[in-house]
Amino acid sequence: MEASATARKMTPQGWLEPPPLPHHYDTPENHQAALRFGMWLFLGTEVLLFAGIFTGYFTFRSYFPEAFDQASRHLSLFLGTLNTFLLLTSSLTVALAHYNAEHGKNRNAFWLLMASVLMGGGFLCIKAIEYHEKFVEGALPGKFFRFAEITHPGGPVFYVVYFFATGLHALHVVVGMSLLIWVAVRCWRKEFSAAYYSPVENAGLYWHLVDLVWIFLYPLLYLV
Amino acid sequence: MNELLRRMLFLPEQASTFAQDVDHLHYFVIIVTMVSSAAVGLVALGFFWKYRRRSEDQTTPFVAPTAIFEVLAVSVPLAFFLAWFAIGFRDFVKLSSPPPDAMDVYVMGKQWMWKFAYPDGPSSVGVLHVPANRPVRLLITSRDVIHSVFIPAFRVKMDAQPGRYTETWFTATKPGRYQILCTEYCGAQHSKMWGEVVVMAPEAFDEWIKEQQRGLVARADVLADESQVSIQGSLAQWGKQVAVAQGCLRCHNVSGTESATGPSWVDLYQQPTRLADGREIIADEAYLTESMMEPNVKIVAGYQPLMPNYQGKISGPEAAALVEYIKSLRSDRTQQATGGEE
Amino acid sequence: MASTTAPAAAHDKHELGPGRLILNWFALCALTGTTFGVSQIPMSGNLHMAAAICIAVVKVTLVVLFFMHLWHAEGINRIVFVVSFLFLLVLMFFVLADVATRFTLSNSRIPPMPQIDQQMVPSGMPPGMNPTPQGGTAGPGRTSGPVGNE
Amino acid sequence: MSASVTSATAAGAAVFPEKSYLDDGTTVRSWLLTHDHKRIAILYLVSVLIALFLGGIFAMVIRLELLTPGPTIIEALTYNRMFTLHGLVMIFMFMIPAIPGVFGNFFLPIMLGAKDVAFPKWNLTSWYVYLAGSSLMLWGLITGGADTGWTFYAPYSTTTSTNIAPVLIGVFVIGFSSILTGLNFIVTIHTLRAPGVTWFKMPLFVWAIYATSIIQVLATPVIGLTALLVAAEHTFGFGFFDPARGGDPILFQHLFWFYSHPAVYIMVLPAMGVISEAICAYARKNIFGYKMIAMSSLGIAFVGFFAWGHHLFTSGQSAFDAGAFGAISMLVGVFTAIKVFNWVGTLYKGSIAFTAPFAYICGFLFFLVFGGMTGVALATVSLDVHWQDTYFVVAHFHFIMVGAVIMAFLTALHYWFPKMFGRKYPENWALLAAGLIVLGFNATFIPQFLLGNAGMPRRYYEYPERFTALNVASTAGASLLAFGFVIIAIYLAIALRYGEVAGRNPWGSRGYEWDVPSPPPTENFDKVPVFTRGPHEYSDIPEELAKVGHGS
Repeated sequence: MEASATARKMTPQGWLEPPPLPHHYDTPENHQAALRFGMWLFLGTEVLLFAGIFTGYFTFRSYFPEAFDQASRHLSLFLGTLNTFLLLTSSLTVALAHYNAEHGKNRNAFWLLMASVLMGGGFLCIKAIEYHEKFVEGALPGKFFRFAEITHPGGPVFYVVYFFATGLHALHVVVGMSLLIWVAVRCWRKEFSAAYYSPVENAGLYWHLVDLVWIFLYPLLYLV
Repeated sequence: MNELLRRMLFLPEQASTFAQDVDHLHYFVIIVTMVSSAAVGLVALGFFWKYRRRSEDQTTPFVAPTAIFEVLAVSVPLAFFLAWFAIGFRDFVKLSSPPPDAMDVYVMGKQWMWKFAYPDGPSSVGVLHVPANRPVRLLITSRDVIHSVFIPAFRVKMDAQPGRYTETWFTATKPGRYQILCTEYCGAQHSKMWGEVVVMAPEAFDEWIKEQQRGLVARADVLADESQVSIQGSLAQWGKQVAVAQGCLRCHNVSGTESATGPSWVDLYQQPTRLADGREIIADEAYLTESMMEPNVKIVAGYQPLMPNYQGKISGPEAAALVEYIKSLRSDRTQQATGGEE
Repeated sequence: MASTTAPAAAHDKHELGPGRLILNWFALCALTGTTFGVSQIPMSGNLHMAAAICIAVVKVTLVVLFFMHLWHAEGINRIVFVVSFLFLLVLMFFVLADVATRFTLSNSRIPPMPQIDQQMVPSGMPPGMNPTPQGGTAGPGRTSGPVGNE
Repeated sequence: MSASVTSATAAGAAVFPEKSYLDDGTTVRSWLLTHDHKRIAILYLVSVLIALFLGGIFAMVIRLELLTPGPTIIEALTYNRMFTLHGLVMIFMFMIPAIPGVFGNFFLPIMLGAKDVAFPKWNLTSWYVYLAGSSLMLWGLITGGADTGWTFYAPYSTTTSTNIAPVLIGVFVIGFSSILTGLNFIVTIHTLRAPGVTWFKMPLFVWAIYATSIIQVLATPVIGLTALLVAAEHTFGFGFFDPARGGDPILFQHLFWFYSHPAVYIMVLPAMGVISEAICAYARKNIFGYKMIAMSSLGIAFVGFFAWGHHLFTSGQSAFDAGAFGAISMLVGVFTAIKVFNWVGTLYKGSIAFTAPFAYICGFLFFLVFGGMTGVALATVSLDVHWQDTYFVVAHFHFIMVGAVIMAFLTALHYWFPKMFGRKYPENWALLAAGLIVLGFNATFIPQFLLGNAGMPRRYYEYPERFTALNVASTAGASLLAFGFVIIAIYLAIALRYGEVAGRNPWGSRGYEWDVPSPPPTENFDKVPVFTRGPHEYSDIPEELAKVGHGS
């Protein structure tokens, strides 16, 4: 994001020098703190982005408890749980990548990040299988709803919430994966060290947020 | 005093019990508002005159607020605001809790007209007749988008939400004619969606509604006869038209799925049906007819007692036609029978 | 704002080694198993909801504190996160309080009662007050009932 | 003009700085790819002025249409599109970015003693995102002809035959820009304060922007999501808000106002910050109750989040919610009252120079008190039943948004014009325009309060005959208002090129931003500045006056 890596020298310890400090910061710590704080603020906005969906979920659940119950039983508990484990594990590898990058072990960090990206991809594949099932069954939102097994009123609304929540979440998974790939490439170039690891940290924070959202979505959609 | 202020503020006349209360609070609030904004303006101007810059190197002392000033700056406005809120909220709670003996009128907004209906009597477009000095509760809904019933002279307003009912009430005090406006933007003719409340003396109203009921019955008979003559094709086809016209298909579907508010009509005829109280009956003509006239006596298990009573709203021949239509709905024939339906 | 410690000293305070992170992961997996298990126990819907939310909150706390290093982060970051959750709760609280306490016919469960929809007979309409339905009974492209009959 | 004497004594010594941010590259490219917060501010200034111009044209069309009870110059559908255009352009393209985007960007770093905002690239990105969102929105409004009003109430918005999806996506995109700006400012304030600028030595404008940014960051995502939901529902027939498919239209109103009520404070808090700065400079007086003003900004930002339901009193919302929201709304009034008392207190024992910005400040005080108190009146639940969705509400929020925010915008434009461009505007013309605007504003909107009382609903294309006189008065006032704006546009354009050279500090202000040359150099400061005095301290003015105007 800052100066290109080619202009920077390799230190004896085996990682690149940190990019030059932007002119308006006095110390690198101040810069890092600013980047981290900015990321946390952004995560705050993400929490509120999902707030509307969750509010809608609880509102409609209170209107149509039977339909939500029925529809929730039609989701694949196995795939949902599997996806939960995938995301939790990818969160672990991202956290470990952060640790390794901070200690200058760029190669380890690279492989850990790639593992996370793979798990993210796995998550999306499983999601795609679930979506496919819904499309075949006609368990679709709004006017496309033609799923006969939901006998109580409110079925179409459940699927609006379901598709919007998981769709928005999947979009975040895609963005998160792109961020992870981007920092993984920079790990491959050995850019990170104790003096400079903000990109890994911030991409990791974003990925953890994706995990957080799923931690709530999983029980609300699949279990309750 | 009341009259003077009302005219100064361009308020419409006060034609409900609620209007007086609202206007008195209104005067209180608006007078304080005008006085305080004038005071702030005048003090600022006064300071401007008194402390205008007299020389270019004039100095100013450091002035900071005292604790008393700070406390007053917070507490005085707060006291006023909370007092207004308390009075206003009391009135609002009154407005949102209709008295139990209030007469109900159903109001429906649709683009771009108002319809009014009395539970056991006539209905009308655009004009709402109400008795003076009796509480009237409006049960308001909309057929398409959000509208809002606004009767300025009563100081009453409530949105008409599609798919649900809202309520408000009033007791009109003066016989007369008052305008109804739509205040929730609803499309091209929003500004022409007007109606009228006609407040009548109580006796006159009783007389009116009796007359209307007589007229309604007569008219219904005429309509039924006419439709019987003009109907082309089978009784079942007529029944389908009645079902559409009466809005039956809002809740009962004819596509064979079970997602509706009421039981599906497909394959219903002669079907063994379990009721909410555990009995099992056969859905024959008698049951179907009874369900139209007294729908909440025998509720099918798994459904809410939501269906309104059609006693007096559909004629005998119409009910028979409906039954014929339901009979015709068999799953092997659903496609032809429901034709244009979803 | 800026700390005066050197970079090397700065990262010493992150004592979250791989061991702890993996431990945290085990805890999260165990909690996922728990919430799954609890959901299979037959009990009332509300209890299920309460249990699921409690476990989810614990899991989120673990992720935030350890994976996201909030345990060691600057205080302001904690405030940001807590405040954003607080506002989420504010939104939910007022909306759900409204749903729970509003006039019962104002909720989605209630279908439109059809009887006032039809047989509207104009009566006693004064001249000039007739709001003729211009442009038909329904708006463009609109269906009005759950099954779209009109 | 007493103030011009100040500058006259100084003018002899004032020289235009040889090197400033304006000369640091003159190509289009150097402007469009700049990371300098001051240049980004100018980019914002140009774009919001275009938005103000467009919004003003739409407003005039609306007022002309309402000159007679029946159809006057346009058709009903065109009229409905006009007020939608007016609302969306004014709110999302002008009001929300106006003061933070222009004056926040320009002065916030200087006021903190910083060389730039925390993330300069994101700052530029936010302008491009704003541009993209605005273009999408305008394109959608003009080609798709959205006719829903800026509130997008479902199910009208989800079923309208006009093409509304690009407009909603435009709103979503502009929201991103707003979030980026807010986020940038918060981080800047936390991490880039120069030595000596402690929290309670920050200029009050910075406090106001800080409070604004918090709202931007926390509320904007909700409208983004809501806009997407409505767009999806309109396009694909989902049923989140449309009751015909089981949705809840009141839920839409909750989600919409969860953003759009605090959004009012996104617009008005920076305006209050501007007034806090300028009133000290023109009264040459320390601010009365610094902490009260600073804290009440945060108070408004916080409490503003708990008040959205007062837009739903007649929607079928429960009485419980109505009570809670009504009571909390009163607190906003209290915080505003605190500010007003402190501003008036600032004038006490001051040395007041009557300049055009000061005329705007007087207008601002009156409009804010009247607009604010009518806001309190509207939050008084039972009164709102009569006023909801009538012209009373229209007049109320125009008192706040035009009365307060545009007065503050004009105050800021005139107060900081010498600093931003190094030249002075013609004071006499400015006073004439200020007089016209304040007068025209009153003539436009006071009749609208009365119209609301009389029961005229908003968004009316035609109206009953009895409302004619007041509507004519309102339209007449609007023309006066428009005329005032034309005068300002002309003299500021001329002053940009031919105005008298201003010098470092033509007003004798003690704000930190006046310590740098006018216009400031690219880096703002040669070395990290150290501030020893507060930004609103005036008691030692005579010595300072010696320095006034002595250019770079």
